[in-house]
Amino acid sequence: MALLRVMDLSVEVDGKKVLKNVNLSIGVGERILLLGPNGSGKSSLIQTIIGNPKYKVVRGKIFFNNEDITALSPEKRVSKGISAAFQIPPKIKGVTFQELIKLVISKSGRGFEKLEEVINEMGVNHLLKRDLNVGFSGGEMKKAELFLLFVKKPKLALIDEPDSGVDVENISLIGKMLRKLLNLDGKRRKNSAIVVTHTGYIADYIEANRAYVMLKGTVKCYGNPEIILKNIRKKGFEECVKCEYYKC
Amino acid sequence: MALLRVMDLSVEVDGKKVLKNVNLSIGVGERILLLGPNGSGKSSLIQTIIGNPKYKVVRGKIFFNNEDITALSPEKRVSKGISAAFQIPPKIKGVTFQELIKLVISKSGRGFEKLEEVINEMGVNHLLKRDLNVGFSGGEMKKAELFLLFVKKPKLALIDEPDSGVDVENISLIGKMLRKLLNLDGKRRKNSAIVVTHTGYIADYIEANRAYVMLKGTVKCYGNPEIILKNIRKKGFEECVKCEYYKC
Amino acid sequence: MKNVLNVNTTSVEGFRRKAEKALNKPAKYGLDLDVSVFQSPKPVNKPLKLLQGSRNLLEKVGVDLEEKKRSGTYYQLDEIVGKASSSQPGLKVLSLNKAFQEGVIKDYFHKLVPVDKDKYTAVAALKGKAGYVNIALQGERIKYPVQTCFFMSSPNSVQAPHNMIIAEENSEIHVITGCLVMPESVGLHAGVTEIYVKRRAKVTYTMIHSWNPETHVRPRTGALVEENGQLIIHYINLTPVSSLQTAPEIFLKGRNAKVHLSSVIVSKKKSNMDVGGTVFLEAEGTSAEIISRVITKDEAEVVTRGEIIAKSPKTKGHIECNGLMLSKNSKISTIPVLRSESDDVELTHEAAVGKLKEDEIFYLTSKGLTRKEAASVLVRGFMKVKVEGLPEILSKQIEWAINSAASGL
Amino acid sequence: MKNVLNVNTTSVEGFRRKAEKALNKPAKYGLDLDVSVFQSPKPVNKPLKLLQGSRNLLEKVGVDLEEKKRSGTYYQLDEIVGKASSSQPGLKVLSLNKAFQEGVIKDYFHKLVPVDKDKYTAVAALKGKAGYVNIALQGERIKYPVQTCFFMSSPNSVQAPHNMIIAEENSEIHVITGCLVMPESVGLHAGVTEIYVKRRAKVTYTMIHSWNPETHVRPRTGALVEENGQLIIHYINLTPVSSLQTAPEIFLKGRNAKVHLSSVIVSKKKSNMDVGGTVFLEAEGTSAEIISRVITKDEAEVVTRGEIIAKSPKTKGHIECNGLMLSKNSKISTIPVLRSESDDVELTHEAAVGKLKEDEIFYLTSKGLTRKEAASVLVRGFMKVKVEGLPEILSKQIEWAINSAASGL
Repeated sequence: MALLRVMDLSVEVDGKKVLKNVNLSIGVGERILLLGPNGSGKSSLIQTIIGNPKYKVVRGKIFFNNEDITALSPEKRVSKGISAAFQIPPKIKGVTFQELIKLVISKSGRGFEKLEEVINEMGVNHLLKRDLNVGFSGGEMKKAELFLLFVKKPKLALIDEPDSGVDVENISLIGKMLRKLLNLDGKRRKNSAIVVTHTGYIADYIEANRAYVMLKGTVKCYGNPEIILKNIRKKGFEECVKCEYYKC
Repeated sequence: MALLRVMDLSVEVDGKKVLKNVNLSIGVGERILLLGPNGSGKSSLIQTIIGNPKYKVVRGKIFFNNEDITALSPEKRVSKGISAAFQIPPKIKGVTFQELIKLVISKSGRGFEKLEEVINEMGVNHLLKRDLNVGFSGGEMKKAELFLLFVKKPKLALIDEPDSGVDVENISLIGKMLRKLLNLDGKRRKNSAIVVTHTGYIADYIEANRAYVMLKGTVKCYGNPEIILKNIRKKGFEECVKCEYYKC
Repeated sequence: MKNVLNVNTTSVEGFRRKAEKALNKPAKYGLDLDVSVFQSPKPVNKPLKLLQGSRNLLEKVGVDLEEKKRSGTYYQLDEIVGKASSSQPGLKVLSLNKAFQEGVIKDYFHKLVPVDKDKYTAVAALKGKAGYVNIALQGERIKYPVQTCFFMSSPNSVQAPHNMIIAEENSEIHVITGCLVMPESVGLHAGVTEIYVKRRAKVTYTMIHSWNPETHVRPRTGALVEENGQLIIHYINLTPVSSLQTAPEIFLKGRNAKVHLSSVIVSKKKSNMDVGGTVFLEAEGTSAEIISRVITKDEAEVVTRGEIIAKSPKTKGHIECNGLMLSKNSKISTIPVLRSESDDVELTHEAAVGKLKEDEIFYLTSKGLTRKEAASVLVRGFMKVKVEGLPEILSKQIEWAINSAASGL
Repeated sequence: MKNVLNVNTTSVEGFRRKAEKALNKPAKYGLDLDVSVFQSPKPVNKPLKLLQGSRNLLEKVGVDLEEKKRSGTYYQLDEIVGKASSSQPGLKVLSLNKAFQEGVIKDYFHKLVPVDKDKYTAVAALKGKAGYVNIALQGERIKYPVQTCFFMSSPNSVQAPHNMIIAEENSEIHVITGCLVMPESVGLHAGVTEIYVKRRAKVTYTMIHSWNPETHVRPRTGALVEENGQLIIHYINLTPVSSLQTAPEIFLKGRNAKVHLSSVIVSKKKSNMDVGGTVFLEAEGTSAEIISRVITKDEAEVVTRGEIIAKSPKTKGHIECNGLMLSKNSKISTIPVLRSESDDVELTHEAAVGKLKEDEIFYLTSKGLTRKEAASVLVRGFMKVKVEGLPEILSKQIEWAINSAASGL
């Protein structure tokens, strides 16, 4: 069963088209990689799925659990089980990371067990009293976003470039956070996620079922993540999508 | 013969010690990796070698070609054959990348053959008319710095984190730029370089002779780059330097 | 003990003459008022009862009647000094009258705020009564704040205390001042405050004001900071006022002296406010920071000013003015002034006026908050100014005041 | 054809009366001058010879005597109109007198700059002579700039032309004005300029001034921009002056009208300058940008002002003031004003005053430049203001002027 289905989606920002006829679906327990160069529409797709009002859907639909969510507010989508970790979250002065964690937990209507333990494990302790993302390094910003996902435990996690601007030590930490978040080492069913990556470094960790390649606002092809990543590394994106085997 | 020899170097910035009793040397034609976590002193060492006046040498000496250069101005060091690519170069409004290229070439006293060809090859064409580093992406900043090194053709290149904030396509491009810069595929003698890296991604390209690991302002150990990188990836920096085999 | 006192009986005749000449001199900024309509207040009946009946209001402006975690207390009802006491040996908390009697302030009185600065200092000198004098003796670090409180209850009257804070060398003192007005009363508050920070001393001066829509407020503050001294002034106004104009003048006279001046202004209804501050960097290594956060609602109008004048080398100054407009009929102006008279300076300024940012609201809704919750989180965050060096107890007090104000927006 | 004309013979008696009443009205900003000491200039001998002898100076301020790549030329020596001609059918370049005769400006004259604004507009109206009127006809996009030049040579005189630029709907016009003074002469330049940008029209107005240390300059400029119109004013002053004060007032009256106002000021010797500009955002979607770059040397003193008043929703404004001090005896003040009278606005301001940044100098020396070369590169870079929409030919002219000024620093 498809958990999320994006059908023929075209999207505009300030009257400029950023997505064109995008089709994509992800099943329960699946993880997909979204690959593509800068400006290819990866982040636009994430923003549209989570419901950023700047991204106007001019055509097509988004279904989550077979329900049309195209017109829902972001907080409604969150309450249905979608959550996103942003590539570049805004810096918000005067609001600490800790305050936001508390708010997110209180909104989810249930407590969060072993919060302190998880805070230590994820290495976000030193960020708690700081203003949200203000002066955070690349890696700290990613960790904070992932931690908030963790608190939320969504059915579908949208994770935008968890590995960009992150150093070698933290890549593996973030990889481990992702595995835990997606329940990849547990016995229960794995969680679903769409993971955007530029670098592919994080790919090893998430055991993706498929990789989609985006170019110029649309999904060009999809297929085996390892083969596609190898091709991109060798030939670049433009060449990669010329490959006949994985046309959409 | 050692091209550069750093002897018992201690350095302060605004009265705060940033380097303590650092020893390091690099031979003609050698390339070394400088590894270590944030704040371990890697960039401080690069800044001190190139002659940043903020970095006050309070102990020890730097020799280049057996000449004591500890007290020379940056431009004198450059004229002797040292050049640096900065991790985060300043953004300078009103001065275009192109203008700086011209100035650097004119100062080197000789022309630069096939400039346009190299510009195209390095993919910095679109940066030429833009203000230096203003609005450059991580990758663009690195490319611009490396291009300026290229124009300079130094005997010793100091390259600070060429791979941080760079996406997968550009890592390989930057790797290729580095190989060309260091003459790794040519028949003549290879050029010398100190390459700082956080992530290690660039390590594959530069065929380093040794890796040095820095921690808390000093060089802790050095040895085979591959083994050291592997250890760091597995155990982190703190654990890695506990290893008995590579003590300084 | 009769606590009604008149400053002028103890000051020289010269002050009175100067003041009389300045009675028609308008202030540089702010709405011009006819000060002749305000009278000396009538005596209050049962002042203690009045105070205790206003416990909630007092708490809001940081006054703790039990004096827990306070090193001293001064309070004044209209013209009556209710209390002036210190619980610390190194700290003097005196009424102005007492301080004159003890001879401890004659070198300081009206040295920083001229009596003829404008009609408000003039009316303060001629009609004003009482005020506090807080002195931290040499080397004494007074841990808990001194709390001071001015309560206005008599209609159509002027309350104009003359206050002084003197921190001797190497001392530290925290003063928290709450000013409030009985809801029904119209009046003019025009206090004079002079602050002396000696070498290596530190003064923090926190004002939390709760006026009413009929009050006019014209405080006049001057401060002098000596070598390695540090002054923090944090001003918070959370309730509507008829008109308010204040612009402390701070002179950094000694090397490496520092000042931080911040204002958090919530302006509602038809409030007219003009809030600023001028810092003179008069010695090498001095630095100043002027921060303001202004929120307007309804038909309020606020002008924020800030002025840093660098007269010496190796000086630094930064002004930051942020305005958040929560109604389309309110008005905000920011007028920062940077002036350099030396080349080796770093003066910067940033300002932004507008409404809540859509991308921030969206971000918070994408974490599950409703738009309204997101807006409220952002408004509260907007009002928070980080003040390095403020004791925990004061930071908490301020946070509490801000949260209570934000919840009404 | 006798070109000496007096504006006032063609204007109604009302202007004269108003002007006479304002002769003692000081300007809001800047040094106050006694305007009675300046006389109408004496006639010039051999004006053309004088012009041709000043070819180098003229080039510096953007005047090309060969008129290559120019669509029209106006020049004036003291009170004499030397030339007023257009080489384009869609463009009129007239002397003010001629424009009155043709009846094309009566609806515009003194509508944006009141004749009694201050003593300088008054003296301009009473003693001033001539001026240009440049009109781009409807739908005409005039590719090359109109060059205009004011040359002062007669000592102790006042030069006060009244200029107008009118861009009819859908038209585009570029005007470049060079003002210069013979080195030996003392005088007052107090020109009035009124600019009308109609719907969807675009005007760029570039001034490059080369005064001398004895000149006083008080230009008075007003502009009105209609729906989707665009105005760019770029002011460059590169030489010392005795005193200068200017602050154009720009009214964005039509939806989505835009203005960019920038000033590059190099102030040397004992120059006293006060340079600003006020923009009124009076319609939805209007936006303004005010940029200034000030370099001071010697004992020069510069005040930069900028004011954006947002009166409508969906408006944007940005002020940026950067000051670079190259001597410790010079002075820079920045006084930006942002005022919002609507909540849906984005007003921002940034300012920085100081000396060259050590990290940037180091960076350039680490690329092989000497400290001196690095400083010179940074000074040149500091003066460059990116002005979107300025034609290449003007950008080049400005760059050339800036480079020649920077090389003297």
